[in-house]
Amino acid sequence: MIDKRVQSLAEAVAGVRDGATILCAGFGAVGGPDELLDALLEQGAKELVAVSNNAGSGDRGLAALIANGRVRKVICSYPRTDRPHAFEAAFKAGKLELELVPQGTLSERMRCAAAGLGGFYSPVGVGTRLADGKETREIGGRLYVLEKPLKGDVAFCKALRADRWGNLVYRKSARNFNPVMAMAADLTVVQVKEFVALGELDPETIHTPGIFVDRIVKVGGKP
Amino acid sequence: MIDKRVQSLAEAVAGVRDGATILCAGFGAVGGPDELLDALLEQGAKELVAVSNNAGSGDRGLAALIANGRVRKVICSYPRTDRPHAFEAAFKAGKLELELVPQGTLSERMRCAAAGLGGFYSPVGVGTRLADGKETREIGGRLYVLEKPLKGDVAFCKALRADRWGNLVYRKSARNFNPVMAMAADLTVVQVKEFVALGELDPETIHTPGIFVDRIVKVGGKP
Amino acid sequence: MKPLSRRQIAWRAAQDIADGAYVNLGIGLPTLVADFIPGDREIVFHSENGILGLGKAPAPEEIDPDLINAGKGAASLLPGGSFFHHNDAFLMIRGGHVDLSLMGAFEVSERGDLANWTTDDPGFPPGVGGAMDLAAGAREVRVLLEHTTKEGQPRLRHRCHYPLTAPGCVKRIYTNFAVIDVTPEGLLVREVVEGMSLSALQEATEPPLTLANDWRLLAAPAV
Amino acid sequence: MKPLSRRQIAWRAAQDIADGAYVNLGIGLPTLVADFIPGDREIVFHSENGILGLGKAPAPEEIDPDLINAGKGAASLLPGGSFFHHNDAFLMIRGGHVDLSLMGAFEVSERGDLANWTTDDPGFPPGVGGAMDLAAGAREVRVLLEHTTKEGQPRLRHRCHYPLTAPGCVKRIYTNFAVIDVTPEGLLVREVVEGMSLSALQEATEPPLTLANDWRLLAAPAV
Repeated sequence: MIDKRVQSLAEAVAGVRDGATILCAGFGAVGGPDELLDALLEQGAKELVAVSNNAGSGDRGLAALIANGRVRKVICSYPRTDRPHAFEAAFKAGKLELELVPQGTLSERMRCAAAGLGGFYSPVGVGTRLADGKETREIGGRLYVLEKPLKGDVAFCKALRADRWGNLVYRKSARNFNPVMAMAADLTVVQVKEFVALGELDPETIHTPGIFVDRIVKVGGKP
Repeated sequence: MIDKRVQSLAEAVAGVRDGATILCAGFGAVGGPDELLDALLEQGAKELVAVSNNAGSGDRGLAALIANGRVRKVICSYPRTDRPHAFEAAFKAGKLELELVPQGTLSERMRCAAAGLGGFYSPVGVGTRLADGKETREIGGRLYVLEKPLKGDVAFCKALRADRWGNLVYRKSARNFNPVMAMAADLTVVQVKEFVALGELDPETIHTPGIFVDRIVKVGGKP
Repeated sequence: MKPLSRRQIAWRAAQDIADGAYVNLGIGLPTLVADFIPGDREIVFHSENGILGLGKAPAPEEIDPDLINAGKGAASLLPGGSFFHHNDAFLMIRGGHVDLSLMGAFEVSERGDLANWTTDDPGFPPGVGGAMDLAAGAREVRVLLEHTTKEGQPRLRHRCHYPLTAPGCVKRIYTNFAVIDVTPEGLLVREVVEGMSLSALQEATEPPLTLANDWRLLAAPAV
Repeated sequence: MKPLSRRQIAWRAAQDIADGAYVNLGIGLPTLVADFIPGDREIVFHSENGILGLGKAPAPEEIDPDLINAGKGAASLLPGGSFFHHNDAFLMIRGGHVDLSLMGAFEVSERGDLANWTTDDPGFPPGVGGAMDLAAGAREVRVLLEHTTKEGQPRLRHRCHYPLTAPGCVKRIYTNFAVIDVTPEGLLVREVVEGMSLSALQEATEPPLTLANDWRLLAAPAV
């Protein structure tokens, strides 16, 4: 019997180790697993490497982890979005390493890991500072840089609905990084608004098949 | 005004040139654009390079193109499926070149082209005859072969429904290679069973967004 | 002399967008372009966070927190629009499926090099977002910018002094003074505002300018 | 001596599949495994043509032409199942998301090299399908085969004589005589059928065999 539902946020984030690479979904304030990341703060893991499009906003979620010194390094495309004071303070204090990656490359590097590939040649970043130190190669008359897979130890995601197999459906632009991050980690933990019975999700329109998902926890919504 | 609907199969296949690389979707007898390929036979293009999971079945579609000497080369994972007599005859007569590619590599090479990448390192085929002549590289202690993008001049696909923007929805396992091939060609032509009004397809569950599609033609179904 | 307002620059750029084009609008000045699309054209706007078919900014009572654009502002979806994940969003960009990327710029070089992601302000950790993906990947890149800095220094340079976003990617430049194409022979002035001489325009521009044989006056309605 | 029937080999392999596993069954002998999953276990079967949650073969009146399995036979979908495209199907395989691939084999070497895609019959252009993807990609590969050829020659070899599908991928071997693990020290016999001595088993096997300390009788019910 497959049942990926867990009963509490604490159970959902159990076992995340110090030094783990965590993939944090979301784009700006939309589609991010704030409650899971708040629970991770409680859980206590530190020296984390956080992969996320933005480096936290306001005072909760990734921003709270950064403000509390739990994050060693951020890999992101755009650190400073709405209310980035936690990131700015940690960065200026020299307490936070930043690896800046073009947004599509960030996504593609995670997919590369998810797909079991060893790397890919991308035209993005060629001739710029972000290609410094990367292998460059001419293919078919165009220059490419070699990009390496980026895999998470844990992915934290957010979806609208899930069934006990872990099949997921998202809502509108809250989908964003969730599907690719859900595929790209050894352990994928998802907070959802609603559990539905097995078979209730249309098999034609499941956005993330349960094979990629390990734990789901219900947050908010109806009790 | 965007309207990708064309009125006839002849119009749908117009302009395909001799020597073109054509991507032919489908897996076995399911999800393949037989009517479009029959129309291509009428249209007369020759010296084609056909990319397809199988090298034709029975006496129509890709098999008919092969039987009529229109195909110079097949790139596929499994040439001989149900009733492969057209392929077998052409191959044994030395009239058809065969490039055999592992199925997932075939799909990934098309995605690579669709995604604008220059190539990728795959663990599949390493240490086998199908890696002969390919660059091999050790990454993180594992061996990979370099695979190159595979782009079509034209993709022929089949879907269940489409709107005038070319948004597509497939049915069950007839989806198969259709989405990746639809993304990977300069010109994407799709036969569908049904046209629906713009806005009728749920934006959450469109399988292939219209950005990848150039022409749609209705085949069969209600008049 | 009648330099264009920012809204007029956006208006002028909008006139060049072909009916049926798939277009990504950068944050800032390019965002205004959406307001000025001629009424007889149907344009599909793409957003890097997984949207095709962005509509106008929603009325306050129609704001949906799960529906935002790349600038993190409230967005709406047109009939025919679709949602997809980040990886597909950037596949569309990098793979050249997005016909046109309209971007802002700090500087453009005579070869079409683009600098628009960082001014290297030491106090600001930079963000790159999707800028490099768009600059390297979109089928065509055009930029909108003020012709000179606040201090009157040219933004069109022999070579960019700020870090590059991508080399050689810009094909057309819209400014408050002129419409200029980047050609293999250098910068070619297509349109210039009334009352501005070529020598005055040249004075505000670092690389040498050539006036197109069929140059016209750059005029825009009061918008 | 009581060698297992083909159905009994499949039964034996089925007993080792853990509850909740994601499993891909190869064509032929492995397909039979689905019939023998113990009733208290929920297994999700994966099909390379874009299906998770394959159910039993449908009754004739329930056959849907759009729903087939990798062997191109009529298939059904369980509640919780999902459809996706070929690229995601192979991402699941290559990325190690499929826990277990059960495959047929012509030969297996003492190092776990697998040969199962071509016998180099000069009259038959070979097909590879998804075999190399599965062999190189699945988290674990186990094979089911007759211990010897029809002529009585061993199929477990020092090295494979047929072209390889993947080197060193096989972890466990189910035959009509024995269950054998591939270990760094060589082939380790876990189970052997009643009445067969280790020397008789060795005679039917090319590489040296070691009997596990905790070896057991290989027995299967009449199925």
